[in-house]
Amino acid sequence: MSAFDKFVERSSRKLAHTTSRRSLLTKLGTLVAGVAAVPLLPVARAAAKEGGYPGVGAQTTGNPQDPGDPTSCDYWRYCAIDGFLCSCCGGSPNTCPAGTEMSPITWIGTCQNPADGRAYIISYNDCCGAPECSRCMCNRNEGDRPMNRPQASNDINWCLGTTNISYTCSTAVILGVAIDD
Amino acid sequence: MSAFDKFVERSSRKLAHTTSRRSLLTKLGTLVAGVAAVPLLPVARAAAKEGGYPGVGAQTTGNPQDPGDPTSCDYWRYCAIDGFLCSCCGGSPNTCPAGTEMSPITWIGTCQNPADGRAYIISYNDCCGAPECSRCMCNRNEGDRPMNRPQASNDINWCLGTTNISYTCSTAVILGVAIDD
Amino acid sequence: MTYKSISFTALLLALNFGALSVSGCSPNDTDQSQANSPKTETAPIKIADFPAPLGEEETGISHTLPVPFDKNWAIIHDANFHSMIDGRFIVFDSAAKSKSYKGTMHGGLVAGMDVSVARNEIYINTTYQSRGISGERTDIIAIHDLGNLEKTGEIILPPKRGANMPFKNAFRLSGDDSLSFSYNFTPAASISVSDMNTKTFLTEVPIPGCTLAYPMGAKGFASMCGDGAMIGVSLDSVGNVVKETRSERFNNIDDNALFLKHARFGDILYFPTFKGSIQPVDLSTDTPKPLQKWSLVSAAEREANWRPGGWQLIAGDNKNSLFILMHPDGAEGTHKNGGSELWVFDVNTKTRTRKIELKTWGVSVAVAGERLIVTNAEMQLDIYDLANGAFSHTFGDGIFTPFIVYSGQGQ
Amino acid sequence: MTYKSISFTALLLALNFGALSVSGCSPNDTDQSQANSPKTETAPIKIADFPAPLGEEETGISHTLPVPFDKNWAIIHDANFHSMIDGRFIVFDSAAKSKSYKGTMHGGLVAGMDVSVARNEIYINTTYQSRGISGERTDIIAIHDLGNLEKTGEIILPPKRGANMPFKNAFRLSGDDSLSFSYNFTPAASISVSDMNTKTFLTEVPIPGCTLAYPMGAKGFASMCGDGAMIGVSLDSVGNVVKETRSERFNNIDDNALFLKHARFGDILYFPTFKGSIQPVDLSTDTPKPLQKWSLVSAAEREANWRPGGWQLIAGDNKNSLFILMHPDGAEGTHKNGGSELWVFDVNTKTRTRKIELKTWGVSVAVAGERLIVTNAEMQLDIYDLANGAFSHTFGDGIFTPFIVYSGQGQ
Repeated sequence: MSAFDKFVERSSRKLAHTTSRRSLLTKLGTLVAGVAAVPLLPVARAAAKEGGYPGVGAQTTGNPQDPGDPTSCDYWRYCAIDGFLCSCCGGSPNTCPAGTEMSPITWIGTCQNPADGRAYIISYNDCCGAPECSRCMCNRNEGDRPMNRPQASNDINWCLGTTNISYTCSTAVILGVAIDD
Repeated sequence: MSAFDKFVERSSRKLAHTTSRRSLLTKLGTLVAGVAAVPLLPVARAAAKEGGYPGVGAQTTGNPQDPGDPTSCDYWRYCAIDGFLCSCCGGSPNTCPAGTEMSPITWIGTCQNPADGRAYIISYNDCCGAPECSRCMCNRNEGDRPMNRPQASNDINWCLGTTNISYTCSTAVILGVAIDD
Repeated sequence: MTYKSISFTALLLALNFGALSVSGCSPNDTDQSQANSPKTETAPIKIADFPAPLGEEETGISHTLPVPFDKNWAIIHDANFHSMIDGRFIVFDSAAKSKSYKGTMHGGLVAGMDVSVARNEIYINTTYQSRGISGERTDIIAIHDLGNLEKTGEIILPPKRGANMPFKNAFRLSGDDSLSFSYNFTPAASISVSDMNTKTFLTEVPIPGCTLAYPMGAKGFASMCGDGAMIGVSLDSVGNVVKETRSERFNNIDDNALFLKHARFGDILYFPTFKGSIQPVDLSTDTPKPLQKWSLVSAAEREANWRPGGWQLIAGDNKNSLFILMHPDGAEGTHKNGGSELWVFDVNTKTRTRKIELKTWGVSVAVAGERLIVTNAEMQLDIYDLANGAFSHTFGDGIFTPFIVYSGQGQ
Repeated sequence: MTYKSISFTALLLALNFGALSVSGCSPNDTDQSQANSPKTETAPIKIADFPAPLGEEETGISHTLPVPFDKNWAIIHDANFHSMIDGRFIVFDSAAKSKSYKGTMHGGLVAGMDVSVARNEIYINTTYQSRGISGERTDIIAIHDLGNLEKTGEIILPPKRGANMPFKNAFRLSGDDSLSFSYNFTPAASISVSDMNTKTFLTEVPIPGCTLAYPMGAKGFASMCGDGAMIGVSLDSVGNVVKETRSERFNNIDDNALFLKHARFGDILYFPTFKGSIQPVDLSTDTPKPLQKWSLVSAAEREANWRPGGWQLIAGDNKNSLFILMHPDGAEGTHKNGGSELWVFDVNTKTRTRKIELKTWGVSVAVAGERLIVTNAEMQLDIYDLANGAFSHTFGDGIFTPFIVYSGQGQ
């Protein structure tokens, strides 16, 4: 993986982002591009609008400041996700199912939290190593860009740097507030 | 494949069948048990009753003595088939698609031809080596028996003795008339 | 939703290309340069009810599962018949309407599966080819940890596994958990025996003319034969055959075949027949012994051709009740059709104790703890209450052909 | 249908267990013993119109395909996204309503594909793991014979293939068919170059900050970069870089990005942009040269936010017409949504010549001979007449996520 290491080294030196909470991002060490190589399609979002995926039970976070159903494609954190929702797959919005490993590199979106009105930086880390979950396919492309801007492209499977390249599902982890409040 | 060879040798010595047209069967050398390891389900037959599989064009044999649509699960030869119809997959009722090899051993059914009223011995040879065709899933179980009667069981994938064990689709080859007329 | 694109665009403007980092690879991160483009946008803060923002969240966390599994947990075998090389075993909680999906393991090509609760291990007996559908074939028993579902090793077997529809008895642990039995069909029939403590393949036991392996005693198995008998094979701890027996012929395959599926209570296996009887077989000795057959149907029901049908059409609880899918208007060839009703019998009294009208036509049935799990004709799972037969909910999405649901203990 | 079961049962009675034979393995078949049970049933002959029965049919016959493929033939890439390791390439005749499915080849994990008509070969650039979703990874170019679709060999590449949605330009043959270009992303970006005459991997060409390979000249390629430029890489016959060039920056990725998909006429590639322009790029020299951008939409259409969208959203015929999927009410994030209409432009006059209202919402489009092939939102293929845009028929069943349809020549 020497090319990978070189890339990381080079990238790290150039690391930059919009928020002044830079230490947050660099601490978590996850900047970011692309998520699961899974479909597009307006179809994929339709289910959420009809009240969730069939055969998947609704969830809540229990936190009024984190509103909505993490098994719904319309959940606020998923504004730029592309893949199977880990919340439907034995994980949660920010954790991976048993038997999978979270990708250390991935891509980010900036999503507005309807409860507190803040824009948050969301890291769409893939969970890798188990079979495709195939549940709760969700694709939203706000801010998605083609692969020549990989850090903003959800066309990429980011199970890179994991022990197993196989994609299972996608999380949506809060990295911090996008713009200082 | 010594076990296979031994089996064949033993089986050949014991070969027997109902029809007096034994030479036909032994010439073709296909007796017979089981077909593709593919689903059961009443569902699988429903499509045929509703006028064929969606997105699959109808066919005819052109022979009034061989009536019906070979892309329909209700086609007379398919009375004990279980699998994807090769007629929908680049083959025909009795030939395999390009890139596949017909299994030398398989299983048989006895189907009534509605045009001439005769009962025919049909050999459900699998075509092997290409991806699953996945079109025109058809399962009919008349005469099917559990796997302890393998030669009458369609629960078995008969891509045995082929260079590739992967199942693609199933044919329905006329071996002869079941009972002398 | 314009705000999203605005703020994201601002972010993009600020990101120079290649701005990627990796956990733990940036020891000097405090020295990194600032963004090339200064921040120019401000996100609209609409609601003041939450003075503090949500906190940053940790990455890299994966769940583990509590072992032993809860009694209501089950393991779905999605053989994925339109992509058979990509089968899956899904662990799920049949009692939960939410967060019920717990995780998954790869199934390869139409696998068998069993669980050792004592060793906290799940075994998946399957076949891979080096190029997916072609190339070198390898038959294995994959070993997975029960607590995190990760694959921890594998036993390589002779590449002879039977390629057929999924059957529970194509792969079973022995009664004492020490051996495993894997069914081969080339078309010569045999059983590959492995030592599950040392994780080594031991030997291949020929079972000419017979099929599958039904654990018998501590280390033996029975097998269902084409002549209507069952054989009994007793093994020692290294897989040597120490005794081989043969029952009388009791299975009328032509006229009223036993399904190869059964419900088991203690050492007695209850096999349904195509036309609606139950054939118990006693495996408490080293010789399979058929017991008195009894009928599932009354004279009137027989007249209406109520028959058992489906794939895994029968299941048993731990209270001597068996559950079997039944359909009316049965005939030659309907034995895999499934059923509109689930009939419940007490195997001791041989009487029907309940009929459950299914919400959706069923093709397979399983029991897990306090739940009945019915694979319906749409290939989703309907969950019923075991105690009263009431429909609870449907588990679905992301499962394709779940023909068999195992209990969390692999039964 | 009782007759079926009766005659079949008779057959079963007559078959003793193990009665199997194999072609060519029974030289002494005339000596074989008769059935154990005598035949006792007679099939009811109902109709006397056909005095002779249907003849026996030969087994063992497999089709071959006429090469070169007919102009209306196309190759579907079904990436099979719910079972990504089991992707497929399906050859089909877009002009035929019946017998249109010709055959299939395995696609592995989200493959690339190209065709050499001169060598009668199909190349599939893909990834396998030895245990399906785990184990040893091998990246290859599989070689298939055009006439029978059989795999005849493979080239093993460094295991660096980009894991991403399928892109035509992730794998391409060079202009003269002699080399192939396979896109790597680890996340370092490079192109693996192979000699397609000798079937050997040659070298890896780094393309830092760029993506995909657009064939340029006889042996070169261009690549689309993150800074808004394209690079041009010229190679010799053994894969050495003989010249590397860089265009001006013309791609405004933040505000109006070029899709990575294009229609090609001669040496000019026409890339649509998110907001509805066409950016032509001339690859006739060794330096990619952006030409004058032009708009797909009128002022009124721009007001209604008509925008291009979909996956393979653009295709070209051989008469300077490009076909592009368009949707109204476009906004940030709608660029993969597909479209309700297919707009047709003459690239020479830069004017719209036709609008085709699609029967079903489309997400990808292809041209094969005299047909337009639209992957619709239900993931089936709607076939339209290229000449007049009239809907012809739908091709479906057994295809799951056919995001890209290639021409029979791999374009």
